[in-house]
Amino acid sequence: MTPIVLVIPLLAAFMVMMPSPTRVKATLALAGAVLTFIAALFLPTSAPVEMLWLPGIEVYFLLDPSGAASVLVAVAAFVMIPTLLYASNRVTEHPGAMLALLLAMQAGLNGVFLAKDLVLFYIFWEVTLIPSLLMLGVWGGKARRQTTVKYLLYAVTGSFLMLVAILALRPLSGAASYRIDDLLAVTPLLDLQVQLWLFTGFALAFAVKLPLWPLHSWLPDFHEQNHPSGVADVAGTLYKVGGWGFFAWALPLFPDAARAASPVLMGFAAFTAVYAAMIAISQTHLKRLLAYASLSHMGVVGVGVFGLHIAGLSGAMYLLAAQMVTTGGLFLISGMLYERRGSFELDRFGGLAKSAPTLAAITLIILFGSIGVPGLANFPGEFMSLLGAFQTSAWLGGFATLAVIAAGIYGVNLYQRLYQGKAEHGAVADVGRLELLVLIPLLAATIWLGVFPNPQLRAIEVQSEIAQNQLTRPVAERAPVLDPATTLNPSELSATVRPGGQP
Amino acid sequence: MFTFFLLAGVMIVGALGVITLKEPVHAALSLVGTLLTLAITYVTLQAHFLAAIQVIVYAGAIMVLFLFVIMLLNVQSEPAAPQLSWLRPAAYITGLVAVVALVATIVATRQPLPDAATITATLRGGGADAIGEALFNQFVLAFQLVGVLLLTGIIGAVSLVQRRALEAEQAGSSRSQPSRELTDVSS
Amino acid sequence: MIVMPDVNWLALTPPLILLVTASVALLVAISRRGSRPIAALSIVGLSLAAVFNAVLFAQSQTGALATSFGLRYLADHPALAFNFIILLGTALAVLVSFDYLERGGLEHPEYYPLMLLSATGAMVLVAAGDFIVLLLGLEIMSLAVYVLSAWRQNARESEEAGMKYFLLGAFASAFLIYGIALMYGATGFFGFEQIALTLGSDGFDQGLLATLAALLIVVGLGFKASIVPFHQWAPDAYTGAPTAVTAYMSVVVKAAAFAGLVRVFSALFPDLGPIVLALFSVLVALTMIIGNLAALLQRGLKRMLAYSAVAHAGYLGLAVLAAGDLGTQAVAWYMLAYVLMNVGAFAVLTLIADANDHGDDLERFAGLSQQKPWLAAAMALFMLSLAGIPPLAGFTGKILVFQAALQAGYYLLAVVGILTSAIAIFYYFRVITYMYFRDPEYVTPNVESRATNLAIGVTAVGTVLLGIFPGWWYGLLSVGQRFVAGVAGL
Amino acid sequence: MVPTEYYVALSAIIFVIGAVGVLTRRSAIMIFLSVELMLNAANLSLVAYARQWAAAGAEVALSGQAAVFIILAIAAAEVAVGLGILVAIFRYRSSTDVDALSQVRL
Amino acid sequence: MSALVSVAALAPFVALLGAVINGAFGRQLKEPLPGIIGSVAVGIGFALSLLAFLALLFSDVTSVSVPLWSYLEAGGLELELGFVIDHLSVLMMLIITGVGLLIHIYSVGYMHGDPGFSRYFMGLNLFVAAMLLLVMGDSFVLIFLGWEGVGVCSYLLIGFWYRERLNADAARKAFIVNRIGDVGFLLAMFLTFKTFGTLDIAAVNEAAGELVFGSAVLGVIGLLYLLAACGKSAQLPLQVWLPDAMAGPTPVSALIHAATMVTAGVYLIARAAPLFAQTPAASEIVAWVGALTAIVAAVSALAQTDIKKVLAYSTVSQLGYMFVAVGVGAYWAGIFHLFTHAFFKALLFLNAGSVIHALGGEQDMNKMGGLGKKMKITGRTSLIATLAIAGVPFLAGFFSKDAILASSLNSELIGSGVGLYLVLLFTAVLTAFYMFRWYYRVFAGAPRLDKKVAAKVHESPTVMTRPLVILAGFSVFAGYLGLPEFAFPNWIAHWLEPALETSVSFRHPSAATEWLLIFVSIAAVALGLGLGYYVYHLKGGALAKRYGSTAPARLARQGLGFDALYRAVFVRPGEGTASGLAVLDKDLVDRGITGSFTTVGLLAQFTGRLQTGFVRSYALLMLAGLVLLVIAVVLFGGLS
Repeated sequence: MTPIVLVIPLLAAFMVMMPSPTRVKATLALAGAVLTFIAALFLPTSAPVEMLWLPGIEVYFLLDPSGAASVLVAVAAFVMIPTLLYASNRVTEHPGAMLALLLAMQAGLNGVFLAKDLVLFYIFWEVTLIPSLLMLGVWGGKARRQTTVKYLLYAVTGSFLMLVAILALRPLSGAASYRIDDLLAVTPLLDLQVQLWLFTGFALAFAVKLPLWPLHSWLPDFHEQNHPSGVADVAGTLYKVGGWGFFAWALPLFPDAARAASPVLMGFAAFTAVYAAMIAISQTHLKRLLAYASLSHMGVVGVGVFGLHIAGLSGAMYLLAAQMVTTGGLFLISGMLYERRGSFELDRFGGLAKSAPTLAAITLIILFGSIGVPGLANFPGEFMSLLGAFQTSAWLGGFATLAVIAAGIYGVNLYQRLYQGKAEHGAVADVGRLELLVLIPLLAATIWLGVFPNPQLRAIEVQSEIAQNQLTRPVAERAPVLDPATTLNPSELSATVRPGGQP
Repeated sequence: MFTFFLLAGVMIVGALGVITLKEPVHAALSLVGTLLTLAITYVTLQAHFLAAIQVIVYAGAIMVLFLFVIMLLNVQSEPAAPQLSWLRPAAYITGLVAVVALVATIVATRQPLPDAATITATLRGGGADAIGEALFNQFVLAFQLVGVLLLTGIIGAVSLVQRRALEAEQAGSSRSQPSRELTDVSS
Repeated sequence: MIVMPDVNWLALTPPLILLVTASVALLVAISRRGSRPIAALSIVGLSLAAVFNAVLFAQSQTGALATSFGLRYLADHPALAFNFIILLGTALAVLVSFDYLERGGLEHPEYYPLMLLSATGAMVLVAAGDFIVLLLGLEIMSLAVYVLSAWRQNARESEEAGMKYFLLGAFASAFLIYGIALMYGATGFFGFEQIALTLGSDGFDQGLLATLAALLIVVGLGFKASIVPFHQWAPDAYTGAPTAVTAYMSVVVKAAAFAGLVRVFSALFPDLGPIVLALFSVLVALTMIIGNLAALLQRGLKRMLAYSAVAHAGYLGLAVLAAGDLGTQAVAWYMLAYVLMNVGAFAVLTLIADANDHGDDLERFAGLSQQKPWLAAAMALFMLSLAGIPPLAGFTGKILVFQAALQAGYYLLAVVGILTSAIAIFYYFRVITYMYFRDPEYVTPNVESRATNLAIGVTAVGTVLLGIFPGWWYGLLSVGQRFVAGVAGL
Repeated sequence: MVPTEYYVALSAIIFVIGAVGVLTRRSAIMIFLSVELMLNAANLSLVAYARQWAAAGAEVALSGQAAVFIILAIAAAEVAVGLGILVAIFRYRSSTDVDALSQVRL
Repeated sequence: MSALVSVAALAPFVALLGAVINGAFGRQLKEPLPGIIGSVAVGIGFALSLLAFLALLFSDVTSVSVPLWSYLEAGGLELELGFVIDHLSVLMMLIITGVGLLIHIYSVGYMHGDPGFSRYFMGLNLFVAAMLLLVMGDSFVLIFLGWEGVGVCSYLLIGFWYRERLNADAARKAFIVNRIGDVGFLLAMFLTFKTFGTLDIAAVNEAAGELVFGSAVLGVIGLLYLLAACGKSAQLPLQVWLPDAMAGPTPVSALIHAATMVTAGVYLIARAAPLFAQTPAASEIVAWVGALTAIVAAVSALAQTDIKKVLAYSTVSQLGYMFVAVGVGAYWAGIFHLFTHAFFKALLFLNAGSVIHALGGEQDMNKMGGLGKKMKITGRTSLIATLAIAGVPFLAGFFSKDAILASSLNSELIGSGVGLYLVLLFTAVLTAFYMFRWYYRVFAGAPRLDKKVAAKVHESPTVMTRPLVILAGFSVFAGYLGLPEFAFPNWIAHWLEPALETSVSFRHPSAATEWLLIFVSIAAVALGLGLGYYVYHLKGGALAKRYGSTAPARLARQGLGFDALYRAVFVRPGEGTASGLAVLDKDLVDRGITGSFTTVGLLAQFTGRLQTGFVRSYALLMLAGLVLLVIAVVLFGGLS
């Protein structure tokens, strides 16, 4: 049942690519998205699938919807529905291809979340890059090529280093396979030094994608250059899964290294959060502003994750899900504004609340959701992330909390420059029916996620506990130690148990 | 021992001649000399059949082919190289180092010779019968493959040198023009 | 006294069939004009050889080891797997040549026979059980390719390609031969099994000489495999040779060379101590670095692919280093993937460049997605696969290779490999950038070639399928009888 | 008798001279000649080692000499192809200078 | 009984429903309808609150918990949302819904004809809902939810007339300054959680009692909550936003920026009373912050010319009193003053609104005067409110202010309260003075109105004046709920006791001393009023004119220059840092990382040069490569 959330979007993507009228394509894509979302709702009750994919190096096709994955998949699938709806109406050049790429991206993303085999995870991680690159390169703005290359180099350099670490993992640890259970049983036993090396490989990949200062500079360009409709930015927002990588893989796999690196990484994340929010204040380009804002959120995600406190872990994942809705929504709104003004320069806006009150109201709610106003989507995650971080390091957690102020500043600045004051550049139309259809679900999700976070959090918490257990278990209790001589023979795994202690 | 050094001296001089003499014909003849000396060396090593083959096939057939081609193509002596002037000294230095390294290795791994009687008994003078036995027992597959190799060489050489009129026909007509600049799309 | 050799005819069928096909094709070719029937005949021969090879392959999976002429011809499991790769590569090259020859005015009758002979040599090399047979296989393969490289006469690049390749090839062969001679001096044998036994025996004191011999042999084989610093012929020869020939030699010659390297490394070198492996690992690192860096500079796609071929030699070298089962399987697996994606890329190239192979600049690819969407999509697929992006075959191959290297403890080398792969992404992706992110600058020639399209289709589908279902080919590789010198006890 | 290493050392010297010849001569045909030197050097060492291995029996010893025979054939085939290429090029170029064949670079 | 009380939990949701209806459909509705919807929603809330109050009053139940739904049951937080309705929160609910109801009704008249009529009531209803959450929340998180909620509503309503840049700026400023406070709240919660492992208020209060008296961590927590309170309640150093917040519609100022929201800080500290009672250091700082704010704001109020700004500074000043109260541990007195202040300050603002309404938007007191004759109800109720806030005996403000003064002297939580007492006493003089000035300049004396305006001056409609009268009534009588305890029954202190039970004890001086103190404060009020009478009535404002343009007066008019100071110290450098970082990010970080890629390009150039094109150089490389390999073998060994 689980792979269905991959199969539906992929199938839809293929069907959309077949020659047919745009209307039909749009319907197909939308149907695919809706079905995926419905399927995603059944994920928590779905059984995992597992089969040997690459014998010899023991890679399994293992998709497991338990834990945070089901939440992230569902939220991403939800955000995808309005995004596809908007894309099918607003992307005029090769709409079919754009829809297909969005769907393909979704499939890859779902894979990233659901994969419980490390190599499989890497595959999805990497493959999702392609649609993202194509969207940027084909539909992007003037500097799209340079931006694409930059994005590519950042992403690939990081993830390739992770690949080395992944492939070195089994030979070093003697894990029976790349399935997470097998890995978790033995990787914590690695020497700290080895763990640190491997962790660094993972961390670089995730830090680029998170992104974390100073590996973030692809992000503003990426968003600035993407298609003005903003749909590609939404996809990019969904794809900011560096935090997930840390949460689901790097931390539980290398607990000693994670603890050792925690202060440093927290420092980077806290700095990112504040730094990006500060920069967002001075941006005059709508999408760049949103990019930096989103970078700041990612800093908070990072702080939560690196704090290694269970509240932070759960909160960071929740924030990851919530920002899909809020940041995604804001990017779509930026697309709508662009459609009205033909520009992203904030100087060209102002006073729009008069002529477009509904758009203003919706923007305001989603924007407030984005800057972490309680009762709206981002707050629970942000609160728990910072709270968790604070439990670990009061100073770094406290420093990261300062981003809240800066977020307030850029948030209200943005609103003022868009909607308040006199409409010096003339009036615009208020939201049309399509836009309302696009925004209402996002609005609803913004409120739902802010008011009823608990069901989602409970699902996330299951996985946070796994990570937490790995991180706090004393060395001796972590796992039965395997005899290196027999480690590559899975059949003997259970038989050979050496009494505790590090080898 | 003296014979060896004499042969070695001639051989080395001949070899140096091959790589230094300006006139191609001289160089080729120098190689012929070297190869003949080598044939004599084979005799001293109790490889009589090989010595004969060396003279007949190598110094005879192959070298004649070479000379023939040199004459046919009227290969002139090489003018001083305008480019790559650094290459010659580099080559000499590298060569010198290579010689030292190779000889050092070879000397370091020297082994005592078996006694003369054993040698004579085993090699049987390196006669045709002895070689033939080896060729048709251990080397029977190789021997067959040599056939394939020569076939390939012949086909290849023929195909290069003996092209049909086909080419002349097609050379003029069917070379398609490079695509023209795209004006209608870019404008 | 001459003893009747033990000839296992079945084991010999694949190369024999090719040899016969080549001869028949030659006879047919001389008597009639047009190369297409000969191509068809070649395909038939290749298919037949593949069928017999499949029978042998199945046999070796159930336990039989098909040897012939003592242990001088070893059609063991990996060899048979490489046979498949060679046959596939040759068949694809034939398909690419099908219309290409006519367009370029290259329809000389000896073309397909030479290709088949070369493939025969490659198969001999793969199955060689002693150095003399290996050498002969290599020479048969090479001589034919030298000629094919210079196939387009009166074209500067092609002449240059043929001549450079030949001169350096002969030079390298001389090293190989001298190495074989020294190996004989050190051990007294040419056969792998005896050499391995001798090297591994107690009291063996010719280690230094054997190591020197091994190095010379590495030079000879490394040359064919285009390992740095013996690689420099490759870019020039690949660039100059007619594209269909480049496609052929970039895969078949390389496959055979690596099969030889794997055989030599896994059979002999373990007994030579770590120094050879250490040195080879340095060469592998240099290969990955230089291949990828130089490819970065190229504007012409053919030359870029040539350097990429060098780079991939580095990745294959990683697995060779790992030797052992994992390494051998990794090389064989990667090689199949490489055949598919590389031939595919060259096949696309034949449709973009003009009949003289000119006009393969990146600019020619600008906006290809608008003019020829399917062609562009296929090319993008090949580029992504070559770059090692999942879930395509190139990626799976890469992880197998890296896994093998890491398993063998080559951590630093793996890191070098990965970092250079990141560089590679840049130049592969640049092609995609041109195809998809730019507007057209030239009219792409409208070449109708069903055969080439078929080749592209097969390689594209293969690249995807192999990537998504890697277990199939890997499973075939991992279960079967394998000759291990010195251990087989045959 | 002259020890084997003398012969092999001589062969090494000839081999390297041949190799240096390949590097220094500019005419393709001269390079062919140098390659022939290298092959003959190999042959010399094979013959020398064949005598060395006499103690190991005829099969081992004579295989060295037989290999020379094979290598001779290889040399012949190479020469055939090499000269073929040379002649083919010469038709259009009227030069055997390999330095002129340096258009494809970088 | 508990069930009856529990029903009051519906109040915020009813208000929310009103907001949603107005937000979604308000623009389609004809004018008074949105106002009626809004008023009804708050009215229901008031009725429910009253019901709950009565239920509590006539039963032994002191506190009722109403669980809502699970909110953050993860990460060890185990947080369920729930309301606590006890003697403290029910009082706050009454103030919020009661005063809120009156202001809603008043607004129907005040906002008549405004194009954003429905938006206005949506904002107000939303505010009431959020404010109710704030006071009813049983955990710090829920309080924070309301806390930020009221901040957002405040932002929306200050910037209600967003087309004027100044209004939007003011709203932004309020939001940002509040956010600074919010960070304090967040950090306080984090530290609370770290210390106590829970964010449930009752649990925290209980656990705080078990901690060592005066422990450092409690002090830090207290100070962080104080920072939050300072933000919301406009105390030093975060007081700067409130005067600007007068940019919003006047009823908004009355409800949010006078009666309810700004008192949230006081409420917060009172809620966490057991915690603060354990940390004398933090408490003393709270008190001093309040005292300093009181006097600073009072001084600033002296020189204001805007009818609302005077009231704004006065609010800040009065909030300072409340902070002193909760600082010295007299939590009930803080709440008591909050309670009375809600009435007379709301009344003052509504009166100001009435005046502004009558003058067609004029807010400058220099263009008023003598309005009491034309606007009888407004004038009279203003007088009552002025006297009440000034602390004239027998009016509401007198009792509550006096309770604070007395507590500050008698508290045993802090050291000597004499300093605080004197500051507050002096502030009382100033208060009486500037309030007299305010009243006199607006309602008495000679009219200074523009002629056009003067002709149109009229009393406001009934819908506006009725609330004035009601509030005036409360301004008079509310104080009798908390008569001085030494001689009279003090209902409110006893009522609040169960909710504010702490370990703080007070000295009980003799009745004579108490009486003396009362007379001293009466004297202070008299002094202030007398001074005002002297300056404005007897001297006819000549003194004010002479000194009105001197440097100290200008300084006072600008709120003692805090704005300029912050602009120079925080805003400008902050903006500079922001844009500097932006440049840095683009030029340094980006190029630094991207630059490493270009070095790869240079390396590539180098490797490209190896490929010379000359076959002989290739051969040389092969030979050289081999030689190097051989040398390596010779050097590093053969067979191991």
